[in-house]
Amino acid sequence: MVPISYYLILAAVLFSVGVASFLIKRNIITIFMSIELMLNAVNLTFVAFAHMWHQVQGQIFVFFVMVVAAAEAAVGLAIIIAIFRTRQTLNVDQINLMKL
Amino acid sequence: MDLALFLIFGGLAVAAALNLLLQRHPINSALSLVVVMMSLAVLYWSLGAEFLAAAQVIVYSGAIMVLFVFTIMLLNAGEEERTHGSRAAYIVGFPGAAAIFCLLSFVFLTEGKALGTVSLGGYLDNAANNIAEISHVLFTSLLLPFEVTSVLILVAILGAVVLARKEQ
Amino acid sequence: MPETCLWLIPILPFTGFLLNGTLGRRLPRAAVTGIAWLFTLLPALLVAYLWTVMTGAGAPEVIRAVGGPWIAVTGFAVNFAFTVDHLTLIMLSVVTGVGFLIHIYSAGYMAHEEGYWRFFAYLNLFMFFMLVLVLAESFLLLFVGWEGVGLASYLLIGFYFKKDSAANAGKKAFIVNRIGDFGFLLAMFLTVAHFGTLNFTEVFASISQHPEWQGGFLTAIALLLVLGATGKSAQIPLYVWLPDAMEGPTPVSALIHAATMVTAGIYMVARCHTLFDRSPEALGVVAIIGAATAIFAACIGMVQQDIKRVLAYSTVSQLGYMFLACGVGAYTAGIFHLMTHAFFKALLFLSAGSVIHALSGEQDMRKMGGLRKRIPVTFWTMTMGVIAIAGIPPWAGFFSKDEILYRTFTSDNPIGKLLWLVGLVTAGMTSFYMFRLWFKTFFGQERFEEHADAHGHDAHHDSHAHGVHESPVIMTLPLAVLALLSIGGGWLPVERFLEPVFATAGHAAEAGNSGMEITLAVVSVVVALIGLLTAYVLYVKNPGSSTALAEKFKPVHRLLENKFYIDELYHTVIVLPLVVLTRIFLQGLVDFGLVDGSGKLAGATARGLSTLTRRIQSGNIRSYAGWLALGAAAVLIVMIFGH
Amino acid sequence: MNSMSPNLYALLPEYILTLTGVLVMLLEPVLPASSSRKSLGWLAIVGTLLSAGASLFQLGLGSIVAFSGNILVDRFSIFFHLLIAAVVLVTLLGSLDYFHGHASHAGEYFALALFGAVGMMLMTCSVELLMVFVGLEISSISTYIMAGFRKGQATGSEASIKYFLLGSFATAFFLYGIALAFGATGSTSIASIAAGLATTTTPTLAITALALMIIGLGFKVSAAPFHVWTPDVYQGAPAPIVGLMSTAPKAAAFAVLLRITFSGFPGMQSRWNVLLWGLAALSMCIGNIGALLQRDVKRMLAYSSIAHAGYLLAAFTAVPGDGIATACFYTATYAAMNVGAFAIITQIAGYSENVRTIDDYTGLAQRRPVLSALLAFFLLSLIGIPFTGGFFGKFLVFSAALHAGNVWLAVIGLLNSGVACFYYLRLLAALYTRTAPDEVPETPATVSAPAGLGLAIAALATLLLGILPGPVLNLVHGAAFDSLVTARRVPVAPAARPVPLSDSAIR
Amino acid sequence: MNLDQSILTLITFLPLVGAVVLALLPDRGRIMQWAALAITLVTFLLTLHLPAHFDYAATAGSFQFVADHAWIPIPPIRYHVGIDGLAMWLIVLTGLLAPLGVLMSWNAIGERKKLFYILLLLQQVAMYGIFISLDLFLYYAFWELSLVPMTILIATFGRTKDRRRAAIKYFLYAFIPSALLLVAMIWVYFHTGTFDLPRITEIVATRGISPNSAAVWLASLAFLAAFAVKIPIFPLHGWLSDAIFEAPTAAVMVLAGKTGLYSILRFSFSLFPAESHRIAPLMIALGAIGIVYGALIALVQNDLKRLAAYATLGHLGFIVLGIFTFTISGMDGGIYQILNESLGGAALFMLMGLLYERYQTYDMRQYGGLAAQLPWVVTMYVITTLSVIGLPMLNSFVGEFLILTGSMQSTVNNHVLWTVLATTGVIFSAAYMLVLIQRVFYGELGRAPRSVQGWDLDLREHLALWPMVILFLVMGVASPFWMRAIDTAGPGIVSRITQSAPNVTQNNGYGAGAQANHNMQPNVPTWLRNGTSR
Repeated sequence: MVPISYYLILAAVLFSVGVASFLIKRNIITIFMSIELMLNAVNLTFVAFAHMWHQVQGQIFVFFVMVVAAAEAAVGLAIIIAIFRTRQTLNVDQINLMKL
Repeated sequence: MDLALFLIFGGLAVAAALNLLLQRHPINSALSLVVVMMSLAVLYWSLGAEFLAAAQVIVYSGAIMVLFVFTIMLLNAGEEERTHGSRAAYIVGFPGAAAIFCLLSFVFLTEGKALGTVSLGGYLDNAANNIAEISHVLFTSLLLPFEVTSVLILVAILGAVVLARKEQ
Repeated sequence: MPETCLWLIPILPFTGFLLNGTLGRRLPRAAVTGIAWLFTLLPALLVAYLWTVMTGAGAPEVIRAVGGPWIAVTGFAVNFAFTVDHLTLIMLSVVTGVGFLIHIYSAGYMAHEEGYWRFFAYLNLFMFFMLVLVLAESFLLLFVGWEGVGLASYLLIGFYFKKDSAANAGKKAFIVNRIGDFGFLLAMFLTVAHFGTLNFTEVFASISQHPEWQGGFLTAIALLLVLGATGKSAQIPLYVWLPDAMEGPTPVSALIHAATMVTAGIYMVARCHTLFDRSPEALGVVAIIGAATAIFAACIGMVQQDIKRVLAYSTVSQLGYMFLACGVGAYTAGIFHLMTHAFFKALLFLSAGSVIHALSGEQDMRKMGGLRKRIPVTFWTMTMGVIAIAGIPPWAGFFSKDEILYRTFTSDNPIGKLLWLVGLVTAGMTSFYMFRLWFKTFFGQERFEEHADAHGHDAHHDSHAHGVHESPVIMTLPLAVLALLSIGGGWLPVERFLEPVFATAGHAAEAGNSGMEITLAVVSVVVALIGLLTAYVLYVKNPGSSTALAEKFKPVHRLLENKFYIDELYHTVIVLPLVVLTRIFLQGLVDFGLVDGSGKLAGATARGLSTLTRRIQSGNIRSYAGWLALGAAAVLIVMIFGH
Repeated sequence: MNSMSPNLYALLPEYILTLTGVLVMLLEPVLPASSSRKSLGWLAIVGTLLSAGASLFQLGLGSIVAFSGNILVDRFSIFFHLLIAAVVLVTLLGSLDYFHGHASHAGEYFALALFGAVGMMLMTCSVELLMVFVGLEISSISTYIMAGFRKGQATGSEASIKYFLLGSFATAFFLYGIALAFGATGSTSIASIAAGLATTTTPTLAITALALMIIGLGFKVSAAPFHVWTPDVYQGAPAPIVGLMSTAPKAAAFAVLLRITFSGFPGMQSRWNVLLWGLAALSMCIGNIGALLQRDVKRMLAYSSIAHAGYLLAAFTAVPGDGIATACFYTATYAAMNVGAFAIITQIAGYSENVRTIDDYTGLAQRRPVLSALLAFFLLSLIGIPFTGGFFGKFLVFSAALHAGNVWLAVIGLLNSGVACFYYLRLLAALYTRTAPDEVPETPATVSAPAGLGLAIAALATLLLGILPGPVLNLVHGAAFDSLVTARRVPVAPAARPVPLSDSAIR
Repeated sequence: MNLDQSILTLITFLPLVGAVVLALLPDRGRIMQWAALAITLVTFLLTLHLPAHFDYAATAGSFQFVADHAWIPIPPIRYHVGIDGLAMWLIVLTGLLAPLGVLMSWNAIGERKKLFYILLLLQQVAMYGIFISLDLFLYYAFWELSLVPMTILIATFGRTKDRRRAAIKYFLYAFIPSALLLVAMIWVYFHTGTFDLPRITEIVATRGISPNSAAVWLASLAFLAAFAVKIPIFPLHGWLSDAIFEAPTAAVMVLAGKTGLYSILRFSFSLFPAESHRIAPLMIALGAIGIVYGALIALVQNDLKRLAAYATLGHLGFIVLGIFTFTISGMDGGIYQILNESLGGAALFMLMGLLYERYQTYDMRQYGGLAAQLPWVVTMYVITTLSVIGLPMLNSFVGEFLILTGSMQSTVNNHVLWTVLATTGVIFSAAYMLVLIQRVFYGELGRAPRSVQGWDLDLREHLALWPMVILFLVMGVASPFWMRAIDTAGPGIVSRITQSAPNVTQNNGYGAGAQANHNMQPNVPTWLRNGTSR
């Protein structure tokens, strides 16, 4: 007998923690992980609504999000490797050549 | 029962998420993220998405997170230094994040009544298989996205190759 | 045929101007002279022809020639139109007659100047505009001439443009005249606003039809016209340009700044007598200005040492008489004096020119003296002029001046008697300074240097600076003619001749109190003789006494010598504040501060905002995410709560 | 036509591009490592041309609904297909010689451009948010990769990582929006959402959903305050790719935004109008003011693109028909002039981009009169000088805004275009300044024929959109009509909300 | 096709074709100069077709040489061109100034000639376009376009280092108010459904643009502001002095004045008659102040071009004053004065350019005593000066006289004060121009002529200047030749505006006849009225 809104709020909490984590973390990889966390929060929302609407479409959406996340991870981590090669650091605070 | 389940695994997810945030070493953060995903898998299951629960464990915490850990290892990323590159992140970012949370929660709570509640287990009254249902929709009405995903993956592979390969 | 004459009279000198102006540089001097003479002589002959047409029984009082439109918009038009009546005829005669004589004289005087062709081109141009001025049938066309003579005057004063003083004088003349023109223009605008036309005939007819119009806007128009006249006729407060105008060649001073142009103001007032008669206030102003100028200029004239400047102040003073005459409604007397003045003042200037010529450019009377033997013709002609201006009968000046004083005395102006007294005193002073000039120049010791170097502004005679000599015939002949006119001019029946023009004006004094007239005449002659005697005592009998007197009344003398410091006053009170205020307030504060500054301020604001915007762009991903989060929150707030 | 034909015809351009892309990928390893990859570029160009041809062919077919209602090919989507194809074409033409002497995966570059185009095209013709999402990801990921193509340069990979991280961050918001929309209406099909909104019991949720989607798309179109990534990424990424990614993905994102707002949430226009009004005004102001002091040309144009996004967003506040048509038109003009401007920068700056700041451009007109004249022309169009597409686009957009009564937005917008003159003119004036400094960075000597062709296309398009906009106007009005009217022909899945499960569920 | 229908199009776009031709020709020798001269001359000859075939009997408000074609379907924008008496002479004038500008640039522009002449020709296109357009959109297009060549001309061919700044300043000043103009135009379109000027005028006369009078008022202000800056009217002249200071002679000749003034006459007065009437007191005041202000500041300048810039400001003030009096004299005189000002200003700038070509400076302090060396130059200067300061029998006098006459007749509050103030302009203008003449030509030989040997006018310069001088004289003496066309337009504008103004007794200036009309009295302040007492 859990209200749907509980799930949604849980998702919101996770999403916000993801956002906060993006803001706090200095390591690019961890920042990327925060994005994954946000995506997971969204997934939870999808699943909750799928349950509410008795629609399988929501679950399929989550499935696609996973695929996309995988693809993004591949590309993202490749970019991270590339940047590590040129800058020898993973600290975002030091990746600010371009500003103003 | 379902409330307990929600509270335990919801709590675990939040705690793990916070841990991700607080840990300094990327490996620890990665492992925390795995915990979050696992907990969510349980919640998926409780919402009647058995297939997703499995996929979450296999694909997400299995494949994707392994990729992360692999990269961390590859780049030999150590503990992050607490550099102070950004004041805006704290001054505007946190209020922003907090506001997002408050606003979303506000919306969910005001709409809470209309949203109804969750019953444990599958919602499909006709007892049809979750996986069967998904695959039916996936290969009929959502066939195109499924097919197009191949292009997406192709691009991702291409990108990974281009970016990660060393210049001659 | 007479109508054609009207067109031809101004156009001929203009043709001369065009010919000399465009081709003159390449023509030999003789040709230039020929052209200039021809195109001045022909109008004079045409004027003579007009005399034959307009006098005699049954002759037309007015001849009109109306040409095509000059300015024409819906509801308002000004045509090219000339008209000749008796007033115009007199003016035409003076202008063309004196003008022609001066042209002849100039050929001798300017014979060795650079820019000979230029001089005659300008002179012809002047003739053109002056003739347009007197022939004009409308205010606007009169204004054409009015401005045109100013232009010619400007060009001729600045003829020796290499000298700063000459260039300055020309500029000053033009600008001061422009102040007068400002009044003239406003008068015209008001005229158009009230009458819808600028045609003399129509304007005056409409005034005549409305006897109820008195003062009011007519006063406004009249006073503005007076402002114009004070500029052109060198009256207070705008007389300052005329003395400086003596920087021009002497024939120019004679023609433009004595005989013709400067009388344009008087002519204009006389021409508009219908208007002025309706505005006693304006007439009063005219009279007061006239009297004040007369005595004021005479005062200054008494102590000047430059021969031409004495004559210049004398001109201002005499013009004051004419103004006074107009101001008391004695237009006829004014015009009469205008005419006689043209004769004797032209004579005086030309004679002075001859003196200067003889002395190779020397103008300072302190360096003259005893010249009567050396240049006898000039001496005798000049003597005629001096007697004429001093007002000793039966020379011309006596009649006209006496007429003015008499009319002033008998006028119904409340301060008429006072004005008369002023005029009388001025007459005495006139006599004094003219004889002073006469004595200092022709009598006493020879104070000049025989081989004077070329200096002073008429100073381009160096090629023939071979001692003091009489001028050639070409110069003395005009002098002789003018001397005759100065002697006999007073006997001309001008008053009767002008009667048709001023029929409405000359009303009161007709009854003729001949006894009083004779008394007043005797008084004025006595005063003139006193002036003569004083001059004799001071400059011939006791040559040193004048200096002693000057020493005794040093402050007064210095004040007079410095022309009451009027130029300085104008400079400090008007010119300097204007320039300083313009620089500081208009250019500095308004233009640079407000106009430019507002743009700069906007630029600085934009720049400041830009810097602010750029500070968001710190280059740090986390900051960017922070901004994104904040933006997202803002969007959510707007959407959720923004109704 | 048999039953398969809609599915065949509907995605013909995408098929062609995908096949060409795959072909390029297959041929790449076959070619010797040292040889030029120009032939692959030509192949890609041919593919793009074919796909544009296919789109034109579709124009004659009327509206097609295909793939169970996931795809709607109408004039709206065809317009954007053509636009994207054109942009890709110009970009490919301009970058054929770009990699000359720099062996940097030219083959992959062409393939990625094509795949990216496929993603963008799918975005514009999808009426199912899942499909949109996948398309968006395809286009995003390919642009992330292309942004980092000059790996050797630190700025290149930095641009890439910034774009990637922030892009994924924004995608999460977009996704969240879709989730909430699904929650509010029980469907992720735009048509069904529109239908579901009429009966929804949770309007606030729907509004929130829209807000989140606008945030996500706002990032993609670099509307303020989601613009922060733009200057850095444009500065760091290779010029031809900036030309591409500042136009084509933006156009696609705008297409999606148009679909979602006007077709998906038409009933709530009064609500999102306010938001987009604000975003438009803010984007214009921040974009223009931010650009004022920029010295790096690409960075300046990045700010300019933010401002242009603002102008475009102004169209959203108009009445629907006007709004869509003018937004489409503006997208086209913006694409033409911006891609042209960046194509010229590509030519001037070359691969190494030594010519970067305004000072570097000083006196360029003396050395490169034609290129300078073209750049001046594009700049003038960006300013909005008449007889250029930029002017007419702006004119239409602000007409539309005024028509809807948004006088102040129009005033803000046009005043902004006044402010914008300053920085465009600074570049323009620098180009035409008489004397150049002594040390001038070397620029490539000649413009290759294909690049010249690409430039000519962009310039001609900019000009024609300005002086003879008639045909395009007809097309965009048709597009607006289609997207508003025929979109209703898409089957609406009944999103029947089950009986509340509160009691009966536990048994 | 009938030439009358295509002549305007031909005139407008011939320079464009010319620009393309120039772009294709090689920039060698004097090819550019000759080609540009040929093109501008041919265009000028074409413009002469207009006065030759103009129908002087046409009713007010009708247009001639009209061409009207559909252009853009939605919104309905037409290629609608045509002229009336107002525009005709402006076009001819523009045509005349172009070849003269080319002649003046013959040697002055030594490098990048191709660019220069192309821009000059494009500027021509824009100006013709402004004068012929009867469709608001088309007009606006040309209006904005006119900024571009000028800006580049200043930026490229400016004299000093500050040229870029001056160019940008010019552009921004003109562009930003034009943005508001565009808003107002679109607003008008949505309330009338058309961009077509004659139709809008009709609508204005019948039902008004919109019942919302405040909005109409704002729209009218937007129109006026854009035009006022372009003219410029005091105090919006911030760009003028810098732009003139920097710009090359040929560009300065067409920089200020006529397009803005024409636009006020054509658009502000047609679209917003009542509002124009309402703002007239302010504009008259600004015009009058501008006259004195410009003249005074000109008086204290040391730089020839800055002097001319402020002089221009003053002279433009006259025109503004004239057209806003809404009297026939003021209107006709104002329109006529646009021609005079353009000619006089152009001549002045040409003459200054001549000096610059010889001595490479515009600083008056460097000059002096040139009169003896350069007799023709000084003659031209003096004649131009006389024209500029409004000597009768020269062109400007006619215009200024009519303007001030109209101003004295107008019904605006304090019109007498403003007339008086404006009339003082004749004093100051004489002052600064004569000072100029004196400082440059009279007195001792200055520093510049001592170091550089000048030369008197050559044939080319004679060719460029004599048309001007002759026009000064002819336009001063035979003004009806020009006024005939202008007078077909001016009274129409006046009556439209005076009729639209609600609470004002109508006064078109003059009564039925030229005879004194005592009914004029209400226009005159009480203190000037016919006094009854003595």
